[in-house]
Amino acid sequence: MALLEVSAVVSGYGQTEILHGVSLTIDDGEIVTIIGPNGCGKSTLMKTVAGLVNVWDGTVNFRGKDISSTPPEQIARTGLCFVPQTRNVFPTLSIRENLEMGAFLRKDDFTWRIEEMYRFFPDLALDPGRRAGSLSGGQRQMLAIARALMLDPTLILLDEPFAGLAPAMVYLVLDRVLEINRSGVSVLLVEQNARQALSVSNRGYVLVSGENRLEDKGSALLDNPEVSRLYLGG
Amino acid sequence: MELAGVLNYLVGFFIMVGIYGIFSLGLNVQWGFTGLFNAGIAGFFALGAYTTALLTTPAPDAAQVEDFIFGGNLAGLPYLDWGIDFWFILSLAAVALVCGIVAYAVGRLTLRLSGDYLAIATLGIAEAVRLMFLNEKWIANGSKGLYRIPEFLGDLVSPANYDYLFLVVVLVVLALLYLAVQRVVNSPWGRVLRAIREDEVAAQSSGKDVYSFKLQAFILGGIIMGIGGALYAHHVRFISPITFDPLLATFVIWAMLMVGGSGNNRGALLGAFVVWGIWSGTQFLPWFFADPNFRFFMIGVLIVGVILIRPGGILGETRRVSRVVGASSHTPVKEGGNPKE
Amino acid sequence: MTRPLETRLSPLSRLAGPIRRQWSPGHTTVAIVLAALAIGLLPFVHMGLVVNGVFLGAIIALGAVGLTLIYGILHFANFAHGDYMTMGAYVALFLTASFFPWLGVTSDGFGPFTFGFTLLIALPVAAIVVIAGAILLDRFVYRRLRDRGVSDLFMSMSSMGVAIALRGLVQMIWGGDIETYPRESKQVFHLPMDVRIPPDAIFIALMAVALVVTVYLVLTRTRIGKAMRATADNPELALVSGIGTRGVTWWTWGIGAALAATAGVLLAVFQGQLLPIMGWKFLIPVFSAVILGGIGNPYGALAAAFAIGVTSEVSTQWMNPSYKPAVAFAMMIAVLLIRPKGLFTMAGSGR
Amino acid sequence: MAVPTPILEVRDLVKDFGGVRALDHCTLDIEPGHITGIIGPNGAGKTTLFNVVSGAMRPTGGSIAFYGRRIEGWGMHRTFGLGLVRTFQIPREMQRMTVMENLMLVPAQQMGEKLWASWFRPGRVAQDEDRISTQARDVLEMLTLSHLADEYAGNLSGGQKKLLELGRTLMAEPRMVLLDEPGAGVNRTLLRNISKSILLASAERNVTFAIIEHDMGFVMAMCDQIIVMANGAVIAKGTPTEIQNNPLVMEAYLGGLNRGSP
Repeated sequence: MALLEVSAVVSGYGQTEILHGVSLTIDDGEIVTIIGPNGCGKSTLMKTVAGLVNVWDGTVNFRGKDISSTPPEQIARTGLCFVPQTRNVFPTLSIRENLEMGAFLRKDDFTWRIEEMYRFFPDLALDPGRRAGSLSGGQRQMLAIARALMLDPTLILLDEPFAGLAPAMVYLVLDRVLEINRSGVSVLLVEQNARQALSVSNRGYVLVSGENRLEDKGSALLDNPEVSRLYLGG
Repeated sequence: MELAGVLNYLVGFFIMVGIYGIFSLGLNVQWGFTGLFNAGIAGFFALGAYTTALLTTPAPDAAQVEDFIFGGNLAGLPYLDWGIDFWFILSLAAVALVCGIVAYAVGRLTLRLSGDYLAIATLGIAEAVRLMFLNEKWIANGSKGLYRIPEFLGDLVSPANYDYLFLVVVLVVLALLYLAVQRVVNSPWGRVLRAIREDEVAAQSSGKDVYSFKLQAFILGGIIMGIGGALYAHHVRFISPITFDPLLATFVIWAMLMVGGSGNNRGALLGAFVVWGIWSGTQFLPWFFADPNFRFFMIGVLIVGVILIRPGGILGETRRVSRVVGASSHTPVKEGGNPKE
Repeated sequence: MTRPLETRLSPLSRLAGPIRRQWSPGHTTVAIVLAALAIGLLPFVHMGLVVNGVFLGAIIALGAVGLTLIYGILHFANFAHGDYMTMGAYVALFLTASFFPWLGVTSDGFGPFTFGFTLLIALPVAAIVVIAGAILLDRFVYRRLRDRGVSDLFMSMSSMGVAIALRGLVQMIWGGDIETYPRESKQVFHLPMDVRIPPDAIFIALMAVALVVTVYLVLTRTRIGKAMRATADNPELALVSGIGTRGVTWWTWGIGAALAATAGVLLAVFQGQLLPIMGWKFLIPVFSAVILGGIGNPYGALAAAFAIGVTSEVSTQWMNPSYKPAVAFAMMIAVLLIRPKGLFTMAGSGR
Repeated sequence: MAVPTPILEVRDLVKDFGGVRALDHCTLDIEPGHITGIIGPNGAGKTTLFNVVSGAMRPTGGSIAFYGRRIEGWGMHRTFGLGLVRTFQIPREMQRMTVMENLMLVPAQQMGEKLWASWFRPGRVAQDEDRISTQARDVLEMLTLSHLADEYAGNLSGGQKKLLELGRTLMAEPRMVLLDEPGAGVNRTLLRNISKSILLASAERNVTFAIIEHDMGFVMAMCDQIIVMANGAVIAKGTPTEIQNNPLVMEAYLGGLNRGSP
C-alpha cells in the first residue's frame, strides 16, 4: 500500500478552482518530485495535502487513513510534516524555540532530537538563541526543515526548498534532503529547478494547469522532450 | 390637558430623535460609507455644543460670575440682530469650522495608520475635550456648565410653545443635512468612499488618493456631529461636562447607526428613532426595566447583537445603479443581500 | 550525518550578538528604575511624584501587557479591556464586602496595609471569574465573528459593545456610586527626599512585578507561552506544526483577563475607591502604553507603561491632576507624530 | 518607419527585501503598441517588477522612465494619473459595489469626486457621469459582462472578476496596462474572452500591454514579444519562436545541467 495516495483531488481558494483532479502516490522511502510551470498548482497541492486548503472533491489517504477533512494541526500528528516555501520559520522566536515548536505535539523529552538536529545542521548549533528572523536564506531553510523533522515524520513535504538559494547552499540543502531520505523518511518535493530535483528522485510528476500531465521515473522525465514543451508551450 | 401633555412629550421626543438623527448621519458618513471607526463622537458633540454656547450666550452679571470669561454674546449684538436671528447661522458656521479643524488634526495624525489608531485617538480626544471644559473654569465655568443659552427665533413664540418651533428648526436642519449627505454619498465622491471601505488597496490602484478622501469624509462627519451638538445646546439650554458622558454622547449613537443600518442614510435616521424610542420608552416600564443601568446594559447588548445577528442593521445598504447623480435619478434596484461581510 | 560540514558554514556568528538580545523584564525594570531615579533627581521634580508614577505605571503595565498580547495574537483592539478591570475590582468588592462577611469572616487593615487579608483571597477568585467571563465572551461573540471572517475593525467594535454591556451590568448590580473595599487608615512610610509611600503601593508594585515576571516566564519558558508567540508570528506555520488555535486563544484571553482583573483590584486599592467607569477611563493610559510600546510587543508595553505613569504623575506638579489621562494621550499623539509604529518596535519582528 | 521609442524604460532596477534581492539590476524596454509577455520561473521577480513600476513599492535603486518621465518612487495613484495601470494576481474588486460602480469608480479627474461639486455644480457632475457611464457600458459590452452590470461584484465568479479587473484598467483610458496573471484560475471560455478583449483593446485603443502569465499557450499566442526573467534580471527577449528555441530559457526553468547532482 502506498504511503500517501492522492486521488482525483479538486481544491482551490475562495471560488477559484486551482486543482482540477490531481492524483499521485508515494511509497515508503521514496523521493517524489512534482514539477511543472508556474501557476500549475504545485504549492496548492502541497497545502491541500497539509490541510491548509480544503479538499473540495477526491481523497487524500495517508497510511491508509483518509485525511482529506482533518484539520492541519491534527495532520501533523499523523507523521506528515509540511515545510512551506516562504514564511517557514517563526521570525521572533529563537532557533531553539523554533525547534521546540516543531516538537509541540511530542509528549516525551525531545532534547535529544534537538541535539540531533544541531548535529545534522551544524549551522543551527552555532547560536541557538539567535532570532530566526535574522538568519540567512539557507540557514532559514535548514531551520524550517529541522522544525518539520522534530516530530519524526514518515513523510515530509518540501515546497521549493532551493528557491532563492545560492548554488553552494543548494548543494548543502539537497545533500541534507538525501540524508533525511536515507534515514527512512519519504520526501515529496515541489521544485522549479527540475533537473536537480529529478536527478535525485525516484519518480516525478509533471503538473500543468492543475492537472496531471506526465508521470515517470525521475531520470526518464529528464530526457523527455515533452517536458520542455509543457513548460514553454508551443 | 392630558392630550397636551402627550403632545408636549412627543414634540420633545422628536426633537431628540432629530438631533440624534444628525449625529447618526454624521457617523454614517464616517463609518457607514468610509469605514472609519470614531469612538469619540462625544468630543465633536461637546465641541459643537460649547462653541455655540460660548459664542451666543450673554455674559452673566457680576454676581454670577466667578472665574470664567465668556467668549461672546453673538445673539445680543445689535448689528447682527436683523430681526431673523442671523447669529444662529453664523454660530453654526463657527461650530463647523472648529469641528472641521479638530477632525482635520486627528485625521492627519491617524488616517494613514490602521483603523484602530483612529478609534483610540478619537476616544482620547473626546476625553481631552471633556477634561478641558471641566478643568479650565475660565473657559466654560467648569463642572457648573453654561446656562441661559439663547433660543433661536425665541422671540417669535411664547416660551411655552417654543418647543414646537424648535422641532421645526431641527427638522429643517436635519432635512438639509440629509439631502446634502444623500447627494454627496451618491455622487462619485461617495463612490470613492465606499470603494475605500471595501478595499483600500484597490481604491489606491484605481488612482484614488485614499488618504485625502478619508480625511474629507472624517471632517464632513465631524462637522455634522458638531452641528448636532450645537442644536442640542440650543434645545436643552444648559450644558456641562456631564452632558457628554460617552454613553449618551457616543455609544447610543453607535447603537442607532448599527441598528438602523450603516451605509444607509434612511437607516441612520430610522435607527435614531428606534433606539431613542427604546431608550426613552423603557422608562415607563415597570420594575427594573426602567432602571437606567439596565438600559445602559441593553445598549451594549444591542450593538453586539446587531453585529452578530444582522450586521446590516434593519435597512441595510441599498444597491446603487450606475446613474447616481442627484437624489431624483437614484433608484435602488432592490434590497441587495450582502455577498460577504 | 556523515559528511563534515565545517567548510560550508556561513559566517552567522558575527552578527548574532546585538540582534539576538531581546528586552526582558529584568533589563526593562533596571532601565526604568534608573530612568525614574534620574528624573527624580532633577532639582525641579518632586521625587515623591516619581515614586507615585512608578506605582501607577505598574498598574498600567498590567493592563497594557494583557491588551498588547490580545492585540498581537487575536489582531484586534479590545475596547472591553478596561471593563474587564472594572469587573475584577467589583468581584473582589463583592467577596470582601459581602460574601466573606456573610460567612462571618471580616478583615481590614491587614498588616501594614489598609485592606484586609480577605482581599488576598478575593484577588485570585476575581481573576478566575474574569478569565471565565472572557473565555465565554470569546466563545459566544468573538469566535463567531472570527469564523465568519469579519474585519478586525468589526471585532473592535463588538468589543466596544461588550464594554458598554459590562459596565451596565456593574451598574445594575452595584449602582453608580463610589464604593471602597473594607479598609482602615494606615501610616505612610517616610523616606528621604520628602517621599511618602503608602504601604499599599508597595503591595501594588510587588504584585505587578511578580505578575509581569510570571507572564514573561510563561511566554519564554513554557510550551504554551512559546506557542502563543509562535501563533502571533506565523499562524499558518503554527497550525502545520500542530499548534491548535483554540488553546492559544484561550490562553491569550486567560492571561489578558487575569492581568486585567488584578490591575482593576490594584487600581481600586491605589485610588482608595471603585467606580463603574474606572476601567473605561483607564483605557486611555493603557492604550497609550500599548501604542507607545509598539502594538503586540509586551516588553515595549511594559516600558511605556512606566514612562506614562511617571510622566503623568510628574505633570501634576504643574497641571491639574485630573489631566493625567490627557497627558498619557498627549504622549501617544507625540509618538504617532514621530514614530507611528511605536517606540519599541524591533527591526524584523515580522509585522 | 522610425524605430519606436520605448514607452517604458527600466534601467538597473534593484529591489531588496531585507536580505533578499528580488530585482537585481533589471533592465528592459517596452515599445508602444505591443503586447509583451513577461515569463520566468517563480521568484524571478516578475510581480515585484510590476509592484515597483506601478509605484506600489519603492525601488532600492535604478530608474524607471515612462514616456521619458522618471517615475521611480511615485505613489500608485500618481503613476495611474500618467496612464500606467496595473492589475493584481488575485482580483481585488469592491465586493459590495455593483459591477457598473466598480468600473465608474476608475476614471481620474472626475468632477463629482470633489466634495463640493455635487452640491454646487450638479450639472457638470451629471455630464461627467453620463460620459463615464457610457464608457463603462462600452467596456462591459466588450467584456460581454453587460448582463451583470447591476450585480454586486462580490457575487461574480472568479473568471468574471478577472474580466472586471481588466475592465477597470480599460476604464482608466490607459496608455499602458500591467496585467498580473490574467489567466490564473480562469476556465477556457473566459480565458478566450480575456484574450479577445486584450487584443481588441490593443488594436482599437492602442493600449500597450505587459502581461505576466504562466499559461504558455496563452502567452505564445497573444504576445508579439516576450521578456524572460530569472533571479531578478532579464535573461532573454525576443519573439515567441525565438524564446521557445532559446536554450538559456529552458535552463532558467529546469535548472542548469552544469550544476548537476551532487
